[in-house]
Amino acid sequence: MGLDKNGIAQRIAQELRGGWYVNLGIGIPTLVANYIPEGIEVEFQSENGVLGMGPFPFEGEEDADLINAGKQTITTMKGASFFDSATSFSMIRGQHVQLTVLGAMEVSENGDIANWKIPGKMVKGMGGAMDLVASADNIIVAMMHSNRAGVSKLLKECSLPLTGVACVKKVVTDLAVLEIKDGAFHLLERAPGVSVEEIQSKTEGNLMVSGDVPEMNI
Amino acid sequence: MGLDKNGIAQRIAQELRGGWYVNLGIGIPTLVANYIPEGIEVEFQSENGVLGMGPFPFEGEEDADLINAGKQTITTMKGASFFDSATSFSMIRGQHVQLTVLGAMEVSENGDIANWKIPGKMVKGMGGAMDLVASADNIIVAMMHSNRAGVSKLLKECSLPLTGVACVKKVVTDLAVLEIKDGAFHLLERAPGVSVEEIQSKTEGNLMVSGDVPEMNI
Amino acid sequence: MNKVIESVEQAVDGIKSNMTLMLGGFGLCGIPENSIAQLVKSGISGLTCISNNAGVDDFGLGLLLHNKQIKKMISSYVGENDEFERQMLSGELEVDLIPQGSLAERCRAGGAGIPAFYTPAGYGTEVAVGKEVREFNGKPHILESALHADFAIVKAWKGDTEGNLVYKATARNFNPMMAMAGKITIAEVEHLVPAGELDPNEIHTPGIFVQRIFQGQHFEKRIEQRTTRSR
Amino acid sequence: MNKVIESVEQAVDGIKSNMTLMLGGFGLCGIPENSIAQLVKSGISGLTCISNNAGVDDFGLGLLLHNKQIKKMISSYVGENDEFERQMLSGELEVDLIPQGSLAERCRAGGAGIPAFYTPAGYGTEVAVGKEVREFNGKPHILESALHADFAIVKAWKGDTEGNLVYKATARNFNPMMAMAGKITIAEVEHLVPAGELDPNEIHTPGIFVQRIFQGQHFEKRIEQRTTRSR
Repeated sequence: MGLDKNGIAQRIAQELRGGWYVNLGIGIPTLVANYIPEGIEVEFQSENGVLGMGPFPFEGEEDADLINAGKQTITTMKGASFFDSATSFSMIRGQHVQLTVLGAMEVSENGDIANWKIPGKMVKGMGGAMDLVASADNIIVAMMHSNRAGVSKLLKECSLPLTGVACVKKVVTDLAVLEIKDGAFHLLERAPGVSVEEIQSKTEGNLMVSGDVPEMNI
Repeated sequence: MGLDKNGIAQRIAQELRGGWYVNLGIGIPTLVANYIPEGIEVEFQSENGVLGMGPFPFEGEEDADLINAGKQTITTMKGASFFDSATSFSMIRGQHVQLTVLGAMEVSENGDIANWKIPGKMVKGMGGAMDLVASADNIIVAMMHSNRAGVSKLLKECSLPLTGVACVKKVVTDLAVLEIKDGAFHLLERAPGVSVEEIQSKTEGNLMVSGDVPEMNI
Repeated sequence: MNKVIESVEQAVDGIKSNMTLMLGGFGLCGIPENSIAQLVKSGISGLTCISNNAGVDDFGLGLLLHNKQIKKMISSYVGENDEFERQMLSGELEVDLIPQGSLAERCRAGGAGIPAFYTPAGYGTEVAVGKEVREFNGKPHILESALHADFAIVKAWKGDTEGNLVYKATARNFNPMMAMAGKITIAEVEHLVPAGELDPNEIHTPGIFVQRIFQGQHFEKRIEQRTTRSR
Repeated sequence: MNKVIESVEQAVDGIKSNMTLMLGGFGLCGIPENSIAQLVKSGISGLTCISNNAGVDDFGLGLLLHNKQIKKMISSYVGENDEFERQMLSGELEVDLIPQGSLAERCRAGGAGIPAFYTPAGYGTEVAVGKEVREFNGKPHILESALHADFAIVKAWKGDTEGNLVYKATARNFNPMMAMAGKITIAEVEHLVPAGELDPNEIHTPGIFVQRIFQGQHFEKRIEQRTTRSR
């Protein structure tokens, strides 16, 4: 069972706090914007040079000069600003962005992340991911617990080329919410109907379970 | 005899070439702007954040928000731009400014310059001078050949704390135009009515004189 | 100082085979379309291109790739281009992938006379191989060096005869830093206006960084991912 | 995100003795007059102030100096202030003089997460004492580190409720870099406007760098050197 992609995004949205500037990666992270809790005001940064991203434009109102980091046409909210790429990464590297959410192919129990390259296959490039993971204080990885072949993506050590070292603090998967600290995945919450045993069996890395693990409130 | 300050400025202005961006220091260098040769278009940069400086404003039109690096009220020319201090010194450090003219207390035969500090007396600070001299390819020093006590300011070695090392290429004084290379002052021109002997006697550093030294055309 | 040139032919004059170019843009947004088209016509080759992306198969830098005019790409993300993939996997094309923030900062550093700086990005990854590592405040950083180009080619929304530039929305991206880092910087603009028409307060790239400016023609401004919502 | 605070008292709330402050401005141009006046009233002391200049005897940071609230100044030029001279020569005031370009870049670096960079400025001078020297392209450079502040206080011409700032003319100077480098950044503005009123394309300091913004009162905007020409 477990959550679908929208469920993962919805759970991550619960982590948002009012007043935060947030950078959402491509894929599941993008969906987080659809589930901002009521009463919470956050602002979205896109590393190609915009703060205060709004929803997609109405058909016919697309502007080729206004896109997000996924190259999608977007709009802006009141109070938005545009800036160059150096300033954009000054925001990121300088820790002015309070939360970064991104996808991953693998995460290790010490917080390493691999999400940009599969040797022998196409290498698309890291884009801004290495800057984001090396800089952010608060990184949440959004991903499925296992890959399509059923192999755990929460590992003792990443097998793929790394994007960053010891940087991921939290992982939200279709099965669980996990905190990474002291070299282990600490199980914080289970997806509705998912057992600790199932999570344990699908986590290759060191999993710490203490006491009763609550279900996500979702 | 020799030139007065305006004469020095006038001679330096002959060094200007069309299309150059120029940074003028405080004192004699500022006067250079009054003698731009006809048909030559240059643009003045001030390190506090303006390109395309114009003359002083008409009385009553001063703007407290528009000053030069000497804190004087100024105006701008058509095509001017404003920018922050980091960008301003990007222009300077990145060698986008073609000519820097500044004053000095001492210059040595290898191109060292001292112009910011007299130990035991007031230290006002180097302002942008260290960035300017360390970065510019083309630095002209404008100064009197001797100080008020009659002591040469063109020395074997500077005695005052340095502003920059081996950076001055040309010096224009009340007596002469000199090029600095290969560890010596090469006499290029004499001020009208000033003899090579007088220049020699007032130059402590190594002075090279080759052939007939022409008078300045001023 | 009038920097205006009359044609795109004059704009790319002096760009020769085996030179290093910087080209502004993020995806297809804010790319110098006119100049790229002219480079394709010119037939020069062996180019090293510094650009965040490599265009798509039939637009932007993809056109130069298709023509095999590019020897090496220095980029952060090149995932939108099949021909790129083919040339890279076959070894025809050299590729240097750089974290996007480091790429932006290295261009700025090149223009700003900063030869090198430390950044945390890429520490512990293959990007750090062969680079100096140093700890600051208990956190490891790697030393990255400035990037320079023989020519930088940027695209702006408005520009004046003095080379002052104003960009529009996210079409700004890498253009301002690259404009700083070219030995010669070429700007193609949608609207070329007389000096004095742009507010000095609102200029993004001061003219000192620009050597040539021209009025671009027929900007296609292609959209890569047309995403919309219903009314 | 509304960053508006109602008073200058709230603006400087939390600034305590012995903290490090950055204060924007060049000479008396673009200085945060309201906040400085409030700091004088507050009576806190032992401040380390990072500011290009130190005001004049009876205005700007000179007021804090006069009150002996400043322990240390980090500046590039301090030549307009007699009280400064007296305190420095008597040893009451610590002074760290930094080349102006390095000061600007070190503030930017602090805000941009760049812990250190190389610059040619100051090589071979007393500024280089104790600093690493390294050659790049045959030219010696020194390593300079990032500057940070507990509070950065900047002054802008216009600002919106989200903290977006626009500066006027040369009153921009150090304000944008310092806004980036404060743990908490306070902006006082001449014109506070609703979000959406500033063109997103023309914003100099994006609101992400600003934590508090307020409408300043009674800006004196004193002119240091009133130079004019006759009609």
